[in-house]
Order: sequence, then C-alpha cells, then structure tokens
Amino acid sequence: MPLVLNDEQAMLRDSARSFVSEQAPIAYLRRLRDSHDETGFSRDLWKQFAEMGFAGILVPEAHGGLGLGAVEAGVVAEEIGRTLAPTPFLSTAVLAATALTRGGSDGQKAQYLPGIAAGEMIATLAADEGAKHRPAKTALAATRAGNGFRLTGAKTFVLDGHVADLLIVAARTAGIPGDPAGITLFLVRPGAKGLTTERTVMVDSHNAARVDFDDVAVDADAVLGDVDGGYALLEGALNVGRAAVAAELVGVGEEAFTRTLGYLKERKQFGKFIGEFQGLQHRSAHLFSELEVTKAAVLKALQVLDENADGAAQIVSVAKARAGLSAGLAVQEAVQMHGGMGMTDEFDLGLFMKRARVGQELFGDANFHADRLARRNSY
Amino acid sequence: MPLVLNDEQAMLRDSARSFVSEQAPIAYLRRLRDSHDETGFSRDLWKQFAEMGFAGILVPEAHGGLGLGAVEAGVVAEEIGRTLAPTPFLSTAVLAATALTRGGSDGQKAQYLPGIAAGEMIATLAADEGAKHRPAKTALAATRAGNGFRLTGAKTFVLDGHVADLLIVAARTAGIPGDPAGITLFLVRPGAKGLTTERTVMVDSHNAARVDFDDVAVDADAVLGDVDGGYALLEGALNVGRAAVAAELVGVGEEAFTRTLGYLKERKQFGKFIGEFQGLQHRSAHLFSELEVTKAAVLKALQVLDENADGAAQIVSVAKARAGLSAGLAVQEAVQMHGGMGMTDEFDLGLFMKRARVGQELFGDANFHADRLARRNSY
Amino acid sequence: MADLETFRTETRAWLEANCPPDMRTPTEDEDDVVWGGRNPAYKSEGQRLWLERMAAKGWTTPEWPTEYGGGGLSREEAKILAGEMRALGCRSPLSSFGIWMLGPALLKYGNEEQKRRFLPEIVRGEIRWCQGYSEPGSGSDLASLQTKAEDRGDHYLVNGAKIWTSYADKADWIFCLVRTDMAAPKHEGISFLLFDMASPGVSTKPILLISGKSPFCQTFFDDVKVPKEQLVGTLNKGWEIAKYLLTHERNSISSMGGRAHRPVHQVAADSIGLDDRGELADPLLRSDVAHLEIDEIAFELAMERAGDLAKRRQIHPAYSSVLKYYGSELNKRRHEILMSAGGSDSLEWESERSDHGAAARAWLRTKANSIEGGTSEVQLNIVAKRILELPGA
Amino acid sequence: MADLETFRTETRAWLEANCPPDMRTPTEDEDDVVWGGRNPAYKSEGQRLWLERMAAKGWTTPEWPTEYGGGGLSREEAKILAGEMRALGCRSPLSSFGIWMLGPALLKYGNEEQKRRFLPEIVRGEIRWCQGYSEPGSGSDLASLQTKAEDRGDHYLVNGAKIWTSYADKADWIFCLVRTDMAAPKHEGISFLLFDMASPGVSTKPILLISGKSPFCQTFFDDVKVPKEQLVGTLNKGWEIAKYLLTHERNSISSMGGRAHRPVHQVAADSIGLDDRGELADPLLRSDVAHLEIDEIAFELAMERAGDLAKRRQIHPAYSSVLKYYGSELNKRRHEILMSAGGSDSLEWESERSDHGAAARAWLRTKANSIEGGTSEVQLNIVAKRILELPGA
Repeated sequence: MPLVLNDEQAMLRDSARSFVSEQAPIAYLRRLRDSHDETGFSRDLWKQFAEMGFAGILVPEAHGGLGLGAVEAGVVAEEIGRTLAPTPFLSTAVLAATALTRGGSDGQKAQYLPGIAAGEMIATLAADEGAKHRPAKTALAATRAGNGFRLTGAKTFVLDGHVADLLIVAARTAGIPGDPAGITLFLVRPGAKGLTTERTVMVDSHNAARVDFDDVAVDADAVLGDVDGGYALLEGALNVGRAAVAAELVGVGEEAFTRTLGYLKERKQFGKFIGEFQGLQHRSAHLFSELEVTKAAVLKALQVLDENADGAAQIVSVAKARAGLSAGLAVQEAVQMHGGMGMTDEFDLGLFMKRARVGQELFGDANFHADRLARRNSY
Repeated sequence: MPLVLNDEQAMLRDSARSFVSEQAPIAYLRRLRDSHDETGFSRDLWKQFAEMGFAGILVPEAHGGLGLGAVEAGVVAEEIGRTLAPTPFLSTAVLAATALTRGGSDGQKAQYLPGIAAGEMIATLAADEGAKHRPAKTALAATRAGNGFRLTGAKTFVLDGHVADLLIVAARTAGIPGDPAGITLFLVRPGAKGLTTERTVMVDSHNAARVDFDDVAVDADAVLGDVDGGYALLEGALNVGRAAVAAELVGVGEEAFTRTLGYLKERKQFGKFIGEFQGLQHRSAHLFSELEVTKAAVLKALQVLDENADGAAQIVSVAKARAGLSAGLAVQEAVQMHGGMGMTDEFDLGLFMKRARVGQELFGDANFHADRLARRNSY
Repeated sequence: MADLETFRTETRAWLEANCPPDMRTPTEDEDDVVWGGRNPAYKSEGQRLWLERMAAKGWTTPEWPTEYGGGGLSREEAKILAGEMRALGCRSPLSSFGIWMLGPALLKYGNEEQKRRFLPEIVRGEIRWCQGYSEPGSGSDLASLQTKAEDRGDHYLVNGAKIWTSYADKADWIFCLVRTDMAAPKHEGISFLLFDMASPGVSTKPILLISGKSPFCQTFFDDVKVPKEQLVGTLNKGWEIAKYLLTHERNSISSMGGRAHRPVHQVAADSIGLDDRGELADPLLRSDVAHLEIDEIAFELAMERAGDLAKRRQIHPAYSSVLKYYGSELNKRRHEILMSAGGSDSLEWESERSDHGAAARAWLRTKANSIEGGTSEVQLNIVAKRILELPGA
Repeated sequence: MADLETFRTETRAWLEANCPPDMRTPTEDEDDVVWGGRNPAYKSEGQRLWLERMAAKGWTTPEWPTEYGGGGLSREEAKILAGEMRALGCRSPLSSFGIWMLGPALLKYGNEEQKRRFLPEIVRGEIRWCQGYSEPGSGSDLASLQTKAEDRGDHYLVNGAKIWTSYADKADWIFCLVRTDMAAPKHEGISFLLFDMASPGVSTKPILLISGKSPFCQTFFDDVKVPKEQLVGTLNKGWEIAKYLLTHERNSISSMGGRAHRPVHQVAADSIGLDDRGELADPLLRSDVAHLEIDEIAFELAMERAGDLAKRRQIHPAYSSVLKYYGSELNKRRHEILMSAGGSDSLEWESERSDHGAAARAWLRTKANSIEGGTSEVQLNIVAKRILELPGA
C-alpha cells in the first residue's frame, strides 16, 4: 500500500483539522487548565466530536460507528496533536473501542460500543501499575470468588480514569508479574464498591488518574476476552493506542516546528532574521529530516495495524519510539530558538513541550520500544 | 592536587613534544607502513626514546628507570598521539613495566626492568581473547603440571606481540570465565615450545598480534604475583594502560582538531573562509568543549592513579570512555570539514581516524567503561 | 603570615560569638535567603541580627573599601573569612544584586558622590536592587535595546520596558541600561542609569514560566523622571559598563552542570528498581544514565581544572563560555533522563506525592539554562570567535 | 492496453530467447559489471553477447529515440521491459556514465550533429565516458572551477586539473566543465566540453583513499586541444547543463541508508554472543544497535514514502536532499556501530580472516558518503533554503 493518505483519508484529515482548530484551539486547553475544570474536557465538545464520527471511528458500523481503521484514527489523533486538544479520544475512541471491538462478546459490544460511538460513554484502559509502562508485569490480583472475581491492587496513569463510565482493567489471574500468560481483562464500573479514583493533575493538563482496587467484586461476565489469555488483547489495544499517540506526537512536533520556522523568518537579531544564521538553519533542516522520517514510520505502523494487526508490534515500536524522540527534539528546539519567550507560560510552546513529554512516556517510551524491538529480534 | 601539570611535568611535555615531532613525525608512521616494516617500529628510535628516559618512565630508579608516575607517562603518551608514532611505549613502558614493578618478585624485577628501561627489551601484556576487551572472562587455561603450569588457549590484540621478548599472559588457574578470582599472570618467553605468534596488521599500522598457546610449559617462577589472585594486578596494569591510551587519544583528537581549525581559516568556498560559516563554527566550538572536558578527566585519572591506584577504576573509566568518544568526534569532524581531501590516503587525517578507532577499542571501549562504572555504582 | 593567622583566630572567635545558632544551619528554601531592602522580610530574629552584625563589620562585602562601608579586607583575609564561615556552617548574611552586580560597577565607573551615596546602603542591605538589561525585543542582541531616556534639562525622561528583571516586584531601585542617543550606532548611544522603583511611572508584572512561578518580571517605564546625577559613567558610554557586568555575570555562573545532589542512578533505581543481576531494570535507560554520569564527573573536573588554570592565569578570558555552554546542555540532558527515570510519577504537577510536580518543574526550568546568561548559541559564537579565532563577523 | 500486453508477451519471449543464462544470475563483484568502451573487458562471452543483443534493439537505452540508436519505447513500455528483466533476473547489459549522465544532457542541450555522433556509440557501449566536474580547489563550491579553455581560433586549449573523476583511467572520452571567460562572474563563464582522453596532454592518476583503492582519479590537462564542434550548448552557459546534471545525479542517489544486507544485530551477536537471557552480551552496545535499527527501518520507509509521493507529484523537488543527508549520516553511524560490534577483529586490515580488512575498509569508505554527491552541509543548506524557505544568502 502506498505510504500516502488516500483521498478519503485526506478528506478526513482536512475536516478533522478544521473542526479541531475551530472548536478546540489551544485556547481551549488553556481555559480548561486555568479554570481547573473538573472533567478535564468538555462533554459537549466531545458530543460534537462524536457527531463528526470521530468518537466511533474504530467502532463497527453495526454498533453505530464508522468502522474505519487505525490510519483514520491516526489522522484524527495527529490533528488533535496540533492544537493539544484534551479529549477522551485516546482512552475511549481508541483504546476502549479497540479492546471491546476485538475482545467483546456480542452482548458486551452491544452494551458499550454504541454509547462510545455516540460520545455518551467515556471508557478507558487501565494498564500501568508503576512509574513505567510494563504491561507484562501486571500484578493487580484478580482472584476467583464464587461466580466472579475480586480485584485488589492499583493502577496508575489511567487516561480519563476519574470520569470514565467504564474501566477496562488488566489483572493477573495466574502466573507471576512478568508472565504474559495469566493476564485477564475486566470491565469495571466506577461505582463498584472498593474502587477509589484519584485524579492526578498532569504536567500537560490532560487527564490521568490513579485507581485503587480494594477487594472489588466483579461478575464472571465482566471478563473481556479469555481468562488468563488477555495479554494478546491488551497488547493489541495498546498497539493501536501507541500508534495513535505516535500520530498525535507527529502533530505536536510538526506544529511546534511550524511555529518555530515562522519565528525564524520574522525575528531579527544583530540586524538579521535569525533564520539567516546557518547554525539555526542546519538544526532546522536536521529536525525537518527527523520529522519526515518519523512520519513515514508512523503512517506505516497505522497501515500495518489495519492489514495485519498481529504482525504490527515491531513497526509500532519503531513509530512510537521515533515519534517520541522527534517530537521531543522539536519542542526543545522550539523553546531554545524562541529564547526567553519560549519559556513563558503566556506563550504556547511550553504546552507543546509538556504534551510531548507525556506522549513520550505514554504506553512505553523510546527505550521501552527499542528494548522490545531487540527482544523480538532475539538480541 | 591542582588539575594542571607542574613545572617538571610541563618541561617533560615540552621535551617529549620536540623529540617526537623531530624524530617520529607522521612521515615516520607512513614510512613504516609503506615499507611493510616487519618490526612495526624502529628499534634504534626506541633506544633513543629510552635515552630520553621515556622507556623507563615508570620503572623504579633502582632498576634503571626514572621512577615517575602515571601523569608523566600520560604526558609522553599524549605527545605520541600527536604524531601517531608507533612505538612499544604502551606495551613495554606502560603495561609491562607497571605489571612487573607492582607484581614482580625482586628477582623478576631485576631480570626484566633494566632491559625495559634501557629500551632493549620489548615486553607486553596479553589480556584479550575475543573481539572485545573482557579481562574477567579470561579463559586461557593454565593447568598445574609438575612444578609448573601448562598453558593452552589464544590471545588476541596483543600489542607488539610479534616482536616482544616477554609476554605477560593472563590465564585461568581456577574458577570459570567471568570470575575475577582464579586468574594468574605468567611471564612467557616467545621462544617457548607450543607458542605461535601471528602478527595482525591493523588499520592504524600499529602493532598487534594473535598468540596461540598449545600446551606451553612454564616453570613455577614464571608466575607474576599470586596464583589465582592475578586479577587485581592485571586490572591495575590495565588501568594505567587505559589512562595512557586516553592521554594518547587526547593528543590524537587535539592534533586532528588543530589541523581542522587551520583548514577552516585558510580554505575558501563561496567567497568566504569556511570557518566563517556558523554551522561549522558551532560544531568546532562544541568539539572544543568536548575535548576540554575530556582533558580534565584524563589528567585527573592519571593523578589519581599516582595517589591511590586502587581507587582509580572509576575515574579511569570516565577518562577512557570520554577520550575515545571525543577523539572519535574530532577525527570525524576533521574528515568531514576537510571534504574530499580528508578522504585521501595522501592526506594525514585518515591516519588519525584509524588510530583513534584502535584507541577507542583498546582496553575497553566507551560502552565497556560506562557499563563498568554502572556496576561499580551498583546499578 | 603571622598576621593572617591572627586574623583567622580572631575571625573564628567573632563568628562563634556573633553568628546566631539558626544561621549555622543549611538554607532549605527561599525564605531562608535574606535579601534586605526597605521592607525586609526576616523569617527569624537570627536573620536580622546576623545581617546587622555582619554589615556593621562591613563583612557583607569583605573586600570593599571601608570608606564605603566595606570590610576593607585583603584577598587573603577574605578567603580566610569565607573559609571560617564555611567551617562553622554560617549562612550568607545577605543576597543582593547590589553586592554582586551594581557595587563592582559603581566602584569602577561611579563618581565619588555616587559611591558614597549608594555603596553603604548596599553593604547594610537597606536598598534592594534589580537589574534592567533585557528587553522584550532585544534577546541575545542586548545592544539593540530601545528603552529611551530623553534629556529634559534637569532630568532624563525614561520610557520603555524591560524583561527578565529578577525580583523587580520586590526591588527598591533599579540599575538600568537606556538609550540616550537614538541616532548613534547601537553600541554608542547607551547609558547606565540608577533610579527608584517607587518613581511615578514604574510598574512591574511577574512572569509566569512554563515551570510555574518565577522571580522574573516585566518592568514598564512610563515617563519616569530620573535626576541627572543618577547617570553612572559617561553619557552614551554605558555599553562599556554593560559588557563589564556581563563578563562578571558569566564568570560567576554557578556549577549547574555538576553532579546533582542525588545521583541520577539512585533516582532511577528508586523509581524502576534493579533486576536480578543488580542492574537497573531498564537496560536502555541504564545506558543513558551511565553515559550521563561519565559526563557529569568529567564536567565537574573541567570546572575544577578551569579554576586551577585561572589561579595560574593560564586561562583564556572567554573560557567561561565553554563551561556555561557545556554545563547548561548537560543539565538539560540530566533532567530529560530524570524524567524518563521518574516515568509517569514525574509527570504529576500538583500532587503532594510529587511534591507539587517538583521533578517536572525542575525539568522545565532547566530549559532556560541554555537561554539565560547568554544562549548556548551565543556561547558557541564566543568560543568560535574569541578562543578558536575563527574568522568572520 | 492491449498493445502493452502484446509488448509484454513479446518482450518476455525475446528476453527468454536472447538473455544468456549466465546473465540471469545476480552480480557478485566488480568484474560482473560491464562498462564497455574501446577496449571492453568482458569476463564472459555471455556479457559480450548480451550487450550486443540489447544494444541492437536499443534497449541499453530503452527510452532514447530510435534515430540515435535508442529503443524508442514509451515510459510504460520501458517499465514493462524493466519489470520483465527483473522477473527473469536479467543483469543490466551496460553500466555507463554516458547513459546515466551525458546522454540526457546531450538530448537536452546537444545539437543534431552531436547527438548523431555521440549517442549511438553510448547506446552500443563503444565509448566509455567519464565526468570532469570537481577540481582540487573547488569542493562544494563547484562553480569556482579553474580549468580553463582558451579560444585558439579553430580549437580550445584546455589547461587545468580535475579530481574525483571516477574511472578516468579507464575512460575513452570525458565530458567536462571548463572556464571560457575568466572575467565573468563565476557562474557565467563556464562551458561544457567533450573530448577524447587519448588527446595529447591528458593524464590521470588514481586516488588512494583512506579505505584503500578507489575508482577515483585526478585528471590533468596540459595544453589539450579540443575541436570547437565539441562544445555542447552555448559558450559560457555550461553552468545550466551542470545544474541539470547535478539534480539528475542527486535524484538517482541510491538507498545507502537503508538496512544493511545483514542486520547489525546479527553481526553483533556473532561477534559478541548472547547472554543467558538471550540478550546481546554487551548491554550498552545492545542499546546502540536497537536505536540504530529503529532508525534504519524508519529510513527505509521514508524512502518508500518519498517514492510514493513522487509518483503522485506531491513531493518538493529538493526532497532528495533530505534523504541524501539522512541516509549518509545513518550509514556512517551504522558502520561506527558495526566497528564496535566487531571489536578488535574488525580492526584487522590485511588478514584473510578479516577478508582483507573488509569491515574497516567499509567503515572508512562510509565517511565519504556525507561528502560525495554534495556534502551533508550542502544538503542541509538546500533543505533550509529551498524546502523550509529560511531567509538569507
């Protein structure tokens, strides 16, 4: 498949771009942040996202979605990255929609997917337990009790966890932390007894939460997919999430770079446009090259996810690692080339730097993915 | 101790610099290389080195040497680096002299050290066995036989191994490869039965050899230091060697940089001196900074070796790692900034690049030393 | 030498007798730093007493002449005083841009009347000064400053704006670069003025950084009248004073690139743990940390070496640019790695658990290291041109 | 479409009938490449036959017009021919700077007589050409070339020297940039000449590289007489032809940054081994390798994407500079890591064991990647100015 967007995808990009830039420009993030908004995004705006089809982009048409693929989800994520719009897109429309669509029973799908596609249900995946992303190390214990299970443990970095109507929780039903086998996914409602959620306000003013499970009881039909065999489903959803974050980071990095290029062409120092200085020219050209190489890898990862989801792990790792590194370089160069102005909160670049950092960490940083690639290639 | 040379050391540097630049300029290396000289250096010239005191710089005065320290050895090594002079300085005057002085019995010292100091005996240390420097993994087997030992195995990257009059061989007398304990050093003469030496012509036209041991018999008094306890002595000698190579790499890197700076000031392109281009200016200033930071670490390592040899491992690793990396950067920038000319054999820069590469590898590359530092700091 | 030993003994005795016990403990937060000024904010009686006693001896400025309130000590005596204070754990009695910046400039460029008027107040910490150099439009090209001071007979009329004025909202007076000749080449129309921040027409606005609150302000001048006797040095020759102060500043830039208080590998090990071999349980991060720590150790030694060379006058006057460049870039890299080590924990921004986002705020704050005090690009230009003597503008 | 299918069927049949069996195997070394020329060095009868048969059909230059000996194929037909040759594993019958470089320039800028005289020889591989562009003093500033051609009535008298002329010692003729107006601005006094390397006054000297032998030569012209009808295009307008050829060259730069034939991690594992966890037994090198392989995979995709964009005419004309820059720097980094992986084994230079220093020679050779075909600095300038549209000279 050619490494370019097809006409439909290009149209989707254009409509996502104009929608996001009009409805959720950077001022939207600032407003939510400065008003200490408790939800962390606008439910009304998310409804509008849903009306555009974005909430259900990965939800099958039979359940009210668009039934599109990872490439289309990535197109939307990239545009979200350009304005840093906080939305439940990643948690709900990507992670939860993928896990439910792939792993859900007919009943589970019918119960949850239409609400997701309609923008009415916020759902999320709770995978991490420590400071670093290590899904195979899942330790949160799910022990059989009667017909169901009881969950005890803690999750961190749960996107939109404090407002989610549904948590998809990775838990250990067998084996020990580190074993891929023995992991099971559970659908848990936030009102469950013993479940406490603490919103963690993050550097990027996007939503995350810590969720504690103190002997939380769930029924047998809360299991998503197979008992003990949830790792593949978890990794499958995470891979789509990783590629979507990579696409978002492309948007973040490109926007930071575009603003920097503009500044280089208008700011004068020592009687010259600073873009005339060869030192900055070479660094800009290098950064452009890094971003271009990353874009190719990210698009390929999204395409492979749609063609052969099981074979996508390696290219997803390449895309996620590179997207984090090149967006990280873009925001650092942006702040440095803007000088003192780039350091002020009033200016937007800091917001890009903060989001890039969170995106780097989310679902595995460059070192995690390089390590994963090495393991997959037996070295 | 201040991180500067004292007056005596500065005088030594000046005399070494003028001696080396007059007696062993780069043309000397070329001549040896192009004539496929079998010895790989000039024995006469090495005698002159000895007359200057350089061969015995680390040999105690009682055995005919100058009885100086690592700082002084480093001063000479750095000057050798500036002209890439092939000499047995590292093998004989640094490694062998250190091992014999520290570990030798009175008889061993009296037997070998005067010859080393006089420039009459070439001696070397045979440590490596594989492509990478891993002294703790020494596997060459020394098994007790009668009153002595029999050695079987192979050594690689033995400096001056094909012309050495004495080999100091690290062998395993107990334990398994990877154990620091169980290593013993042996003094072996090249004529020993079962010993074969193959010169390996290296990219930098400096001497190295592979040495095979096929049931080579040595007496009990061939043991240098303690049986099974040779690792500390081996590491002690290697640390002095590492710091000396680091100093040599400072010389290599600085000379490559100096030549490049000269070229930047005389070469014109597009009507300007190429040194006017900010891209090259910034890279030059960055390289200068790297070299300066390295120089401080190398001098400190040499000083610490003289103050507290046992506590020097960490700073030696810092010095060796940085010296390899910054000399590597210096030669790469040198070739790149000289353009096509830098790629020709006729020009000298390629010789600097080649020697820097060998120096990076010798006695552990930057990754080896970073790993070593991490282990020493328990992470 | 005997005199110096006597001085040491007497100094030690005086410090022991006069330094309040709570001034012998390490400073822990910003409140522990005494800035003085018209409305001094003493956290404790010990702070007030300690400043008063040290100021009375002129030891807030040990080497300044006694006629201006200074301690009149020789270089050797001042070293002994510093050594004894360190030995006893005495805090600095006073932090002051007056001491660090303005004082040395006044001693060099001020007239006698200015020295008598301003220096004793600085010694006693009675007036808190701020520095008006950078402007919103000037950036690295400081000499392009546009704040103008028009000659109105008996006074100058100042209009314009400054930025990055540290603690301008708390300062009593400002020392300020202004343009007094609009027509001259940019370096030749600049003058150095002193004026009261309480003057009508002066206003300030704190700057919020991406890392959060900061001491920096924007400062605005709207028809501020400045008496002519508050011009320091020659009219239109202020750039010379500015250059003097900039060099002074760069030379005193602290050791930001040196090793962190807690080794990075310990932070990483606490966050990530060690594996069954005792190695950091993230092998690729371990590689980053080890290479970083090598450079940290080496950079500390480079600073030490620079100090030793400077003592022997064997150092290039622009060498501080090498250290400024390397140290600030190293510090940025360190905090990138610390953020990786901290993972999602270090991304929290407000929680108690994260000490109100201490890791993230520190990381973001480091991004200014390569901008403030001359950008990395400016340092590289200086190294290239002044030390390496590369050609060109 | 039906016609194209017929063409495909007929082409396949012809290739099957005419391509000698030994010309259907992959090329293994330099001897397998056929360069033609006055004194062709055929390794086998198959090579000779294959060239003769392909040349007879004009298929050494499928799209050139038949009147000059070319195949006269349309773009679509040429693609079909290439596809069928690939399917059958047919080797290229002829490698030739005449085909790649001079021919396109002659077709665009040559006069009718020149086309009739030179193109058919190129098609048949009878004359081997070399390219005289760079000079010892010109470097990246190609237009500063100094080789001069003086008008002597019926001929030009050429004096000067060229460098980096690939295979000049084996070539029959040269296409050469010369200065024909010493007084004009540098871009406006250059002309494009063709002449016989057997002319009196031409000499060549092979260039030994730091990596060893190379196809490059220095070429010297000492009073070489060149008939005036061998000037291509307009006098003093040769820079236009040069620019045309340089763009042509950059666009055809191969995929040097793509993945190596053997993955780096395999080379490393063979040399260093795996530990008890199955990880490369040098954890820090493992980190370097993994990051490298990520970039290798991504760069391959970047090339693929560029090709896909180019097909859709959605690519900036200077985009090849991005790939040239990135690919050559990546290749240098790859070989640095390969040298680390190989350790002391890869430092050997002459032994059989090391295949005569293959690793070290390959490593050294990569250092030219960022110089030849336009330095990395030139590529970055092009990206900055033409793609990013940054201001300045």
